[in-house]
Amino acid sequence: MKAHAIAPALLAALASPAAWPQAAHDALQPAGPQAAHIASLWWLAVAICAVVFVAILAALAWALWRAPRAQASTPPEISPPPAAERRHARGVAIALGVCIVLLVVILVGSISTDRALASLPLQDAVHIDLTGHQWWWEATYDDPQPDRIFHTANELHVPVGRPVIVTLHSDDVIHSFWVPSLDGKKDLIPGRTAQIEFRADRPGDYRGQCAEYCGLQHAFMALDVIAMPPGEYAAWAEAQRRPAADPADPQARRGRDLFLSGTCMMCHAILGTTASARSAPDLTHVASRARIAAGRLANTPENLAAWIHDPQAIKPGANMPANLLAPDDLHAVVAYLETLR
Amino acid sequence: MSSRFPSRARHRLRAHGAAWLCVALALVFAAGCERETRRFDPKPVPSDLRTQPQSLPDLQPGQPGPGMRETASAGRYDEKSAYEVAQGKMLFRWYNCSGCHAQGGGNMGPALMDTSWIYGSDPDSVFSTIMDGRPRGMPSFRGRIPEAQVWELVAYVRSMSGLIPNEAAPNRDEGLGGAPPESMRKPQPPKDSDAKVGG
Amino acid sequence: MSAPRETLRDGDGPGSRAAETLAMTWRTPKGIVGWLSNIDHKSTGKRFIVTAFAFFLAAAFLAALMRTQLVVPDNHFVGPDLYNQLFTMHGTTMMFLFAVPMMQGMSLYFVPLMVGTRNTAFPRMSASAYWIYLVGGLTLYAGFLCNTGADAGWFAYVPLAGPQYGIGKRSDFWNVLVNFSEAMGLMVAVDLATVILKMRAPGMSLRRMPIFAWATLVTSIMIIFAMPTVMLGANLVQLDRMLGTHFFNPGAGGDVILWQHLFWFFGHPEVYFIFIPGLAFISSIIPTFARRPMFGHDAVVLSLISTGFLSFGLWVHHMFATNVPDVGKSFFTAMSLMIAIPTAVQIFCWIATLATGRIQWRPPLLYVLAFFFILVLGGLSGLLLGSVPIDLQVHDSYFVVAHLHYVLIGGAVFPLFGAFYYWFPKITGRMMDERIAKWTFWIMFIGFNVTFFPMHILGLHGMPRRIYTYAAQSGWGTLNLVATVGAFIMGWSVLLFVANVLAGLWRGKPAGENPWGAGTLEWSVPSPPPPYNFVRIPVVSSREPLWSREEGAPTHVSGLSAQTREGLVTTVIDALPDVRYGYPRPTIWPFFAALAVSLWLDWSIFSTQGFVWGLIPPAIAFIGWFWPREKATAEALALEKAP
Amino acid sequence: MSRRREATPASVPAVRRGDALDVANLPSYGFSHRSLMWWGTAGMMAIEGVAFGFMVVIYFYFRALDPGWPRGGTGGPDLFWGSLNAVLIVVSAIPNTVAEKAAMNRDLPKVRMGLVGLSLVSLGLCVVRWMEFTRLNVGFDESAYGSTVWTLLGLHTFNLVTDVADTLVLTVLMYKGPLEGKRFVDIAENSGYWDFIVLTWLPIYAVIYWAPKF
Repeated sequence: MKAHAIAPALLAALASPAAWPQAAHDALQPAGPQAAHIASLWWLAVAICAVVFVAILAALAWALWRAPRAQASTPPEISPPPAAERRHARGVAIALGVCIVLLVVILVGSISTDRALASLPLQDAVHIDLTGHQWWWEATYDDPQPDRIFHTANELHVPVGRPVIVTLHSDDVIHSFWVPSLDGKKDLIPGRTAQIEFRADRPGDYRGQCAEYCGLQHAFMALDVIAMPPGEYAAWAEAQRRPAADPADPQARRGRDLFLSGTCMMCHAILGTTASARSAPDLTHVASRARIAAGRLANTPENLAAWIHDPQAIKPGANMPANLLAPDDLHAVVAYLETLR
Repeated sequence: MSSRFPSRARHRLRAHGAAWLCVALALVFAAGCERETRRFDPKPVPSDLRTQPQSLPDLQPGQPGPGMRETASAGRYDEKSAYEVAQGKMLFRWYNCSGCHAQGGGNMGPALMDTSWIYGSDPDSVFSTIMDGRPRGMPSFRGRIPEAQVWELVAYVRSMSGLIPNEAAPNRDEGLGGAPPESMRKPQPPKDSDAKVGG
Repeated sequence: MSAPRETLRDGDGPGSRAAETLAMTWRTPKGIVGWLSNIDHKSTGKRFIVTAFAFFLAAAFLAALMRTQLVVPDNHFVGPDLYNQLFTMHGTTMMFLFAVPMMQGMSLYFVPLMVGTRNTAFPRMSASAYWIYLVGGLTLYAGFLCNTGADAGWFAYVPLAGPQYGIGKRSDFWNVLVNFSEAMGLMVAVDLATVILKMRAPGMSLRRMPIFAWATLVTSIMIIFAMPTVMLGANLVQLDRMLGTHFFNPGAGGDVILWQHLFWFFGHPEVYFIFIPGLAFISSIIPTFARRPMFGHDAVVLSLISTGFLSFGLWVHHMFATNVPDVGKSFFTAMSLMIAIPTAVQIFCWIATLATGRIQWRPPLLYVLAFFFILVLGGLSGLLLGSVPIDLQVHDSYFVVAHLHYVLIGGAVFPLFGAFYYWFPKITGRMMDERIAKWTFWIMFIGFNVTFFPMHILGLHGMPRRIYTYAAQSGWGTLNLVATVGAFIMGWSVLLFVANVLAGLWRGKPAGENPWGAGTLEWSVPSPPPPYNFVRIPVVSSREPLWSREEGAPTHVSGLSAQTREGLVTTVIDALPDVRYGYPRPTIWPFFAALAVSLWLDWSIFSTQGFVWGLIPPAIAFIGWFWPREKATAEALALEKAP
Repeated sequence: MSRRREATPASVPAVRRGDALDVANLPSYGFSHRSLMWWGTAGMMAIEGVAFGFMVVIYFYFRALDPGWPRGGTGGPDLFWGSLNAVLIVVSAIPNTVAEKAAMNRDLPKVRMGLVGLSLVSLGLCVVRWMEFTRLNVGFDESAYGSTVWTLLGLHTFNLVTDVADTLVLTVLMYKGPLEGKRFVDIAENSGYWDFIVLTWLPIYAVIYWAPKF
């Protein structure tokens, strides 16, 4: 593909819905116990609020309907009849009492939901270390055996039915971890460590996005949580632990050499090669991910090429520089990256 | 605003006010825009340098390499832009420049926050130092770092000894304190000695 | 006469010699210097109102640009860099340059008229505050026009606004704006609190004080306790940026969450500085248009006071997603729910007032009725946000954008527009067109709901705030399109309002003193009020002095000098006459002082030297301001009487 | 309005004349809370008190948060200059009270005496304050601890210097004129503000100088 042909291709890729398979991100369609607790509290509180809203508007309509009309010249009623005033005062007091009772209901519901959220069983949990960067997510899957630890970026795979404990750090500014279908938010705060626990009960692709304003590309700091059956998860994790294989295809080999002798390896790491920088996402298994550029683009060869060629056209302000590679060099690099499954 | 205010005076006031406001705005504008530009798309200038590795042995330290046409004045370099300098500072960390130069105080490599510049303090010289390397350990980053980023590094390196406008230089960074922030450094007048070494 | 010297005393009605002399004594100084020296609270108030409205229009324009950017997915109308400046400028302008100054401007104009005095306690300070505010706002916008618009959000969280990630001078402009606007807010608050406590007309005991004055008192005191924290915080950030201190540097013992505490300790009460005056507009308008005194007056006043107190106990509910201990979270949830109670009391009292009154269907009332729909919805979504688990889902999503606009527009802007229609005749002496007013209202009401209601749903569907665009596949496109359409409908209504104001100024029907038949003192003076406000200071014997008074009680005060600007200080609780007070005369020094302070603040953006040396001009200006003048001293000596 | 309510607390009450309440014989100024300036000053003190309070809170917030506290500060500042300041500032209350009492009695010579005394002591305080900054034993850019003590001391210094300037201006005014009764109120208010500076120094002194020892 010629360099100048990339831009239209990129636009076409962005426009096609297939580029971004529908990922769930709906707080009211929970896929796990945490989001489900919150959703049921939500419906309780919304029901109460709806009743109150309708009642207040009905009272207002009643008041406006019953009061006679007047002009500016109508003499004001200085001392309304005390009996009527008392009656209305009673009405106000009763309405207030009802409001207080309803507030207490919401409070109790809120506190008990909080309890429920805190009591997610955590046996046999998957431990993930998640670090926020401007503007991508670095994930480290912890393991008691150091050689079984592995890194990935912008995509968490979790086993269905097993709790996940995510430890949150930030490398620069404050970010916030938010996957609406699974749980509420937790901030990633520089200098502090936080933790969030959740469980996915249904397999699926749940989209998350940074929820704390973090600078230029806050809009595209997305993250996918892919819940898979335990067997598939184990296979995935095993694959992620393996270093990158040497490519067999000559074009991909050339791509690898370009990667390692050019600018790419200044920031990216590929396990099994000399590239070991950690300033940018780990690319050891980049081809296995559904999306690139922190959820911005579907992971297709065309998009990958467009991204490498001119990331600033896709995510202005992102920290990846434009790379002026000759078209066949670009293809070679893409071919190499496509082998990193 | 006030109906009691005589209308002629009000007009005069408005005219004067507007004129002064324009002057003031123009002044601030001139100073502000330069500092605050964020150029996200420094499109690489077509160049065949990247794909054709240079034969480094031909290079003399301090001499421009063959085919090297990049100069600060060509418009790719902007040390008045706070954003470019800040990017330079980030890249200084990312590319592990501090591995040799520490935070500018020098370690294996020379200090960068003092007055002595072995190979010249002007942007073009610093650029070629980074691009082509220098004897005794400074590697060449040609082909490793895109030119636009090298210019950002140049601006940052110069800010370390206060050679760029303070308004554009970085403030203190998050993390353990060390040297005073670049924006507070007094200019260290360069005592260039590149003529001696290069000649 | 017991007057010791030949002094012309007031006490005679309009047309008398005393009245003519008062007009001479209080006349507005002429020329440009006179215009800059004017310290009449009504002029200062009008300046605040007009300037704040101009900033409102500017911020609304920025909002229109943002909505245009978000109208379709993957839009390239503005890039992220400009978009970030747009929403930061929008929020900052609305909160710091529109809402607070607007409410304070309304109070500056009306409180002295409502409590029956001739000027505020420290009119020079308020005049100076206006100039500080104006220069501060222009500084922020000059920065914006020079691509130096603040871009870290109106909440300016560190480290994004800190020394390393807040690149360039953008955040410095923001920090300095905080100094400008909070200095303004504090100066006006001290002035207003003093007027309300010490300068009420004789007989206007606290129990007879209008609810609007109560609300102003409550907000002024809240401002005095809340604004210093954000000012302190912004200056600590500025020290971090300028001098390399480590307040917000976790690497050196600092903490980034500290800023959030400092900011929200101010930021939550800030919402109530805006909202409480909104409530007070409603409490002023409803009795007039229901033709009866406020039902449950005391309960409403107590509600305002308790809202003020409770609002200081809510700040952490903006920070539930940080690591807040669980006990703390429950406490702040309880507080967040509790603050609904005083508002509920007021809502029920208003409904009772309407139900037992006789209703004048005029435009101000229409805006108040919109409040019931919009604010109640916003308040209820606020309850949802107060609950920790729900907040963790919807926090920082478009749900919050919807909520805060329902609260602030429903709770403050709609009542404010009602207040504009209500008091426009008083300020200008002319009526606005009621038919256009009703059109404006319906367009605004529909536009508002079309804009902001869909945002609730967007938030639940996972759309975070402050994103400059979104991918088509997110499924957020349709509702964003609807919201943008609504925003433009709303924009038209604001333009229609401006047209109505201009038309009213140009050829509105003359209003007369009291076009709505209202009961508070501001309606007892001509429209627009003369510079001295009252030809005779009234003596008050009821809550609605124009509706009723006690048989046989005195009606007015006499014996104040008509030749100098003299007024009356009364006691705090019962408003018994206590001391005569010589009001400050007009002078240009407050203007100079404001310029000097502005110079210092603006200089400090660019230079640490400026931060130190820049203090000298203000010091000189303040000495010039306070140094007594021979002529004024001689006049005061002529009237002097030792305690 | 009832008869009882017409009585005023002033020595000469407002009198009823027909429909009017005549106030011509009310005093033209008053001290303490009868003066508007007192309320304005109280507002300023509240504002600054909040700032001081929060700065102290920040100090302990950092202390609670950081196990390495106080970073860069070894054992806290030297006690000498701070304690000298504390002693001097308490001493300054004497001329200040003299000035205040004299102002309330409109006793110009005594007011002058008190103000001159206060000016001298307060200028001395400024010198001592300068020395304090040199003996904090930590740089403002060394750690959050250093930044906090410098800022806390700086805030108080800002208020101190403002009121010293105010006192000097009033002293000159008392000699140069023009004078009227209200100027004595200004003296009393200035004294009140000085008391505020004295009273805030004591807790701030304790925090800056003694908190690191515990």
